[in-house]
Amino acid sequence: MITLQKGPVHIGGITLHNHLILAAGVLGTTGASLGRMLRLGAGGVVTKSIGPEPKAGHSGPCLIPLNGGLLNAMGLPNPSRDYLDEITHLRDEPVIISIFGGTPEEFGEVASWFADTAVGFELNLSCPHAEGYGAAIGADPAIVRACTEEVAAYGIPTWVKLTPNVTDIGVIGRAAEEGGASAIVAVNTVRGMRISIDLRRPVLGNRFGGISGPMIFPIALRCVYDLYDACSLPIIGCGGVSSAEDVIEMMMAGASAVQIGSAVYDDIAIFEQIAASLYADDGLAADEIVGCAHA
Amino acid sequence: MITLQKGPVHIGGITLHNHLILAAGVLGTTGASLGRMLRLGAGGVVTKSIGPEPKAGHSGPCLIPLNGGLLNAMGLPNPSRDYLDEITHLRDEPVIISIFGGTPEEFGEVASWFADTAVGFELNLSCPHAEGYGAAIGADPAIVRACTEEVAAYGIPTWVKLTPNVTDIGVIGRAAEEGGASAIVAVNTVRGMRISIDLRRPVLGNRFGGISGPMIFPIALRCVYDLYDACSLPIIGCGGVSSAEDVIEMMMAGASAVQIGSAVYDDIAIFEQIAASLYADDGLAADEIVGCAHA
Amino acid sequence: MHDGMPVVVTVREIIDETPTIRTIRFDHPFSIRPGQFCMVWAPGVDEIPMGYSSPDTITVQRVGEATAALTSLAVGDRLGIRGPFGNGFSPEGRLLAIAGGVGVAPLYPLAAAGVVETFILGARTAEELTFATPLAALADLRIATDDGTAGYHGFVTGIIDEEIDLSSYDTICVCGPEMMMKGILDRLDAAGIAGRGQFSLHRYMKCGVGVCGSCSIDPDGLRVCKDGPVFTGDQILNSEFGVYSRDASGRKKRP
Amino acid sequence: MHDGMPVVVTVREIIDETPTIRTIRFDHPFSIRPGQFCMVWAPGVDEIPMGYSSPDTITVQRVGEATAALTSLAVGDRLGIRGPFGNGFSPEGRLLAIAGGVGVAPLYPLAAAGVVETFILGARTAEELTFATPLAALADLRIATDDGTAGYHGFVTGIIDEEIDLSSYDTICVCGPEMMMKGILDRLDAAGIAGRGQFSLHRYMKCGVGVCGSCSIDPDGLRVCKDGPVFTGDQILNSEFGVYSRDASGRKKRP
Ligand SMILES: Cc1cc2nc3c(=O)[nH]c(=O)nc-3n(C[C@H](O)[C@H](O)[C@H](O)COP(=O)(O)OP(=O)(O)OC[C@H]3O[C@@H](n4cnc5c(N)ncnc54)[C@H](O)[C@@H]3O)c2cc1C
Ligand SMILES: Cc1cc2nc3c(=O)[nH]c(=O)nc-3n(C[C@H](O)[C@H](O)[C@H](O)COP(=O)(O)OP(=O)(O)OC[C@H]3O[C@@H](n4cnc5c(N)ncnc54)[C@H](O)[C@@H]3O)c2cc1C
Ligand SMILES: Cc1cc2nc3c(=O)[nH]c(=O)nc-3n(C[C@H](O)[C@H](O)[C@H](O)COP(=O)(O)O)c2cc1C
Ligand SMILES: Cc1cc2nc3c(=O)[nH]c(=O)nc-3n(C[C@H](O)[C@H](O)[C@H](O)COP(=O)(O)O)c2cc1C
Ligand code: FES
Ligand code: FES
Repeated sequence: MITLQKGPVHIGGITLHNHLILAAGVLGTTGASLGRMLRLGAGGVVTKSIGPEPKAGHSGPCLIPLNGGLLNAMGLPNPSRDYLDEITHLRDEPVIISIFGGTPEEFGEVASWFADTAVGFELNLSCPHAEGYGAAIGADPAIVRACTEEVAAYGIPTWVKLTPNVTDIGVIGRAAEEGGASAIVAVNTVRGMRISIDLRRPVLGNRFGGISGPMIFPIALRCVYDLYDACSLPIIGCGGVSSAEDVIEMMMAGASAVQIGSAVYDDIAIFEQIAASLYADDGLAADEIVGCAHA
Repeated sequence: MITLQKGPVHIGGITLHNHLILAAGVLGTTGASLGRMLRLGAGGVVTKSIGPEPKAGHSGPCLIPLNGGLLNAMGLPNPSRDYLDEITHLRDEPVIISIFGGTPEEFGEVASWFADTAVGFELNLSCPHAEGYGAAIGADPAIVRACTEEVAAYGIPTWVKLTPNVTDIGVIGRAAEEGGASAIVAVNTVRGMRISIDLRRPVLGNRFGGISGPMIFPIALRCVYDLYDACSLPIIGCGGVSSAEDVIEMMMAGASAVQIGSAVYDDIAIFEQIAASLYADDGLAADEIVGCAHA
Repeated sequence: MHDGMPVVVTVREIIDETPTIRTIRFDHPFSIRPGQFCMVWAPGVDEIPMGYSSPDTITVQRVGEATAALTSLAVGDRLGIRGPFGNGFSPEGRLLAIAGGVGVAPLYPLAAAGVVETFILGARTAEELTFATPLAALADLRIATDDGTAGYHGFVTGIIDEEIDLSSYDTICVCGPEMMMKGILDRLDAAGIAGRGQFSLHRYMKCGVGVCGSCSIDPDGLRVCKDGPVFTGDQILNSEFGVYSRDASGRKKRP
Repeated sequence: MHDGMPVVVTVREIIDETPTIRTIRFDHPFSIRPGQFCMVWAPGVDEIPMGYSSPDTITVQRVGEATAALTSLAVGDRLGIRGPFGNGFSPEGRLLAIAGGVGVAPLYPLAAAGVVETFILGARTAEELTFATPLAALADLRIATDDGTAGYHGFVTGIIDEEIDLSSYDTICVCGPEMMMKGILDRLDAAGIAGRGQFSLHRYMKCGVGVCGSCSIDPDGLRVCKDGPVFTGDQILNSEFGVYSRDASGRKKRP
């Protein structure tokens, strides 16, 4: 197996402890939880997506494990501005604030609360299951560009996270690039649902949800590959990563780093697990393999 | 488990032996193969997609099994007009001719060859990996409508098969409906790829491909559910169906019948297997459950 | 990741325990360890965490919408169950169980297994006492009611202070209102035996399987659904336990 | 469906068998039954079916682009292997193996296993004979060359007619050009023992795992990759075998 050099990673304006970042919304409700994931080996962490108003989220069931993945419709629960308190003790750590909103102005408003302290923002333009939020916005290049501009104006590294549920993800990636994004995160969950045949109704409280975990890995990989051709921004691969091999494969598709979410389901120590086989003293520089499958 | 009544099924203008149809491109290269699948319990069969010119398809690898699915980029290999010979001996059977083309006229040309003998057409507007064909066409409502009109003009039942790789599948479904489709087939494969990390290159000859099998079941189910709300045509659910429970779940989402492709990988007798648990003398009429999860 | 779709069960029996608490028996037993819980899906309403009061029962107190739906179920109705989840209790040696209100539910399987020596059961008033009759046959049962309508007049902590030598027990399993549990933790801590306490915590849960983070507790980020719901006293000393918790949005609130 | 990504192997040895045939040895043995095949990925070119000539070798005749790429590999080069696939031979009793040209490849493991009594090896000319030396030590080897440069002067069917009592064998395993195999099937059929013949067929393959249908044969739709590649004579009597096959597009062509 190919291994990589250990050491701090600089990507999209943010310095991470390693290439493995905790994905937004997974164990990110509290600062303590983010701190735990950093202690457990995450190279950086993304918070739960924070919006302009507190939200309780959808009624349950909110998350159902499937064979090879998770199906969720949390409904973007978040404490809004109160979240500032969660992360004050993590000021020196690579904590990236995930933001969602219904308009560019809302994105800007949330960003303003964190502008003094955040090391970086990630724009959730992609949540596929929150009415009026998320994917509706993330599928329109003009809005993607406007939201990115609004937040990038704070002069803090701004990552834009894309939905795979669009006809052409390259177009959306280019819109983020034009809006001033410093990196692209690809991807959020894939639209899906399941029905309880015994109860004759969708199993999620919200009926629809998003699929994550290994079953979306080949979909996410393809998005990263497409974006590597379409954009010149660094890409952070996300979707189904659960092994060191997956990390290498994402990098060969074009990712400079990865995010990991659902894999904590099987093992909360997944970051250490992956790092143990990913890094070695005689490892390659990531640069040597990022995008090499395009040759 | 819910069971269904046995007996012929009428859907989208075509009479089938049961609700389980062999999906396009799977064991459909030859008439003999289609005949075998009918003998093995398929309620109807869809041919390999036939185009205006013979095509050899992409260079290999063309198909890679994954955990929970298949990744393929066959490249629409087909003998074109010569295919007529393959199916003459199946004249009295529910053999649906799958057609692809680059323009509405090409769809019409291929349809004309089969217009005297076919019980129905299925338009492959959705293949995600054939340059200039397929998804490029299937993502544009105006072209979908035009292709459908062109073929529906022959007065033979015309099913339109959609790609899940679009922002809003309902829009495409409505375009097919306006074009005169008699049923919608949802869905074709989901865009994806894998990379061989040892060889540092995409594992498919075509680099990209389409994912089928159980890993896309929740995605396909969601598309069927959306289309049931968006259109009034009967829907044939396709994507990852591999058990009687899956059939029931697809029906509850809104499918009147299903297509089965990748499940032949594990068991070529899958149609008999599913039928054995799906049908019972005291089974329900399918009508009683089709779309019931929308209540 | 493996199929974790809710198992749909049919209600086979409903037992009125108290005016606000009902036990619901399913047609399907689960393979549980005492103290484990499930996510109970009241179709069309919500999915909420519930301890197993036996392999095929939950015991529900009506407090809001979802519990109202559950306590209104009739025999033959169906609901969805995901579980069992969480660690459950780790009984060892002489065992004291302390329950407040519906907190008796997850402790009952311990008593049913015959491993509880002394069981302290508290409630607001006599008619709210749950499982008192069977518990009397399974353990040395001590009862406390806030209003003195049965047993000791006062809180369970009162019984403890007056009648119980905590340090004579190897394991002290506790479930009930958080302030009650905090009172017991303080006493164990004072006696230098916080580690013998096993507290079944309640926090807002959405996924139940350790992914979403909504049940994480400060300051270590332990997940009540996966690392718990049972924590030893020393795990939760100097934590948010007894001080605050979070609501569905993640905002802090008093316990 | 389980991970079937190509296993990437490194070429450890290259053996020139004849001017057009090379054996390629990998650093990774596969667990095969004689007669099974793999899909060999020549990176950047194509993926094509190849019989295993041993657990860690394939033996390739250069006929076109992909085989040219494979026969140009050097030690240390890498290629991808999916497999083993297909049923393989079912040897039983006295076994006669009949190979034409590179068709010897999938039969060789049978001989290596010591189960072949008589091995008839045919080739166009002496220098195209493959594995003759090791085969001579493993079985009663009979050689035929079209041009008479070695052994019997003529086709393998000539040897059979002149030297072999087919009905004295329980199993007759055959691989080679289709017209040669057809000649043998005709003889077995005439002797009323078509069922003793086991023929390893070649058809255009894309998936190798029984899904795409490109290798289906008329009239029963049997898949050479999955139901075969080895068929008994009675399975392919009255079939397209020896009459036609299909190309990559599915169009029929003469064999
Ligand atoms: C591990 C665990 C085991 C439990 N076991 C039992 C039991 O055996 N019997 C029993 O009656 N109750 C039990 N509960 C409490 C039960 O989950 C809540 O009473 C129930 O969720 C209330 O829902 P509601 O819609 O009726 O009330 P709401 O009006 O929605 O809420 C009332 C209060 O219940 C709590 N609550 C609401 N939703 C949730 C949720 N999703 N997760 C956690 N707490 C919530 C909150 O504190 C809230 O303020 C348990 C809780 C946990 C965490
Ligand atoms: C089960 C099986 C086992 C085989 N074992 C061996 C072996 O051990 N050694 C060996 O040298 N050859 C073997 N072959 C034949 C080998 O696959 C072809 O020679 C090879 O595919 C030619 O590819 P090419 O690109 O070099 O030639 P091309 O110029 O592409 O084709 C030459 C001819 O080879 C055949 N062919 C091409 N591609 C394929 C394909 N994908 N599947 C099947 N046939 C194809 C066609 O008949 C074609 O006309 C086997 C074939 C099969 C089906
Ligand atoms: C329970 C859960 C909650 C999530 N919440 C968010 C969120 O708030 N914001 C966001 O951008 N993505 C959210 N996601 C998506 C993940 O960040 C990630 O994009 C997705 O899960 C794919 O990665 P994975 O396969 O590694 O989980 C959530 C995913 C899960 C499973
Ligand atoms: C090998 C293979 C070839 C296919 N060829 C076609 C095709 O020619 N035309 C088409 O419309 N769909 C084609 N498909 C897509 C299937 O018909 C079906 O939509 C898809 O595989 C999802 O169903 P499944 O999960 O049951 O396989 C092909 C799928 C596979 C696996
Ligand atoms: S409820 Fe989701 S992590 Fe505990
Ligand atoms: S090669 Fe695909 S079915 Fe045989």
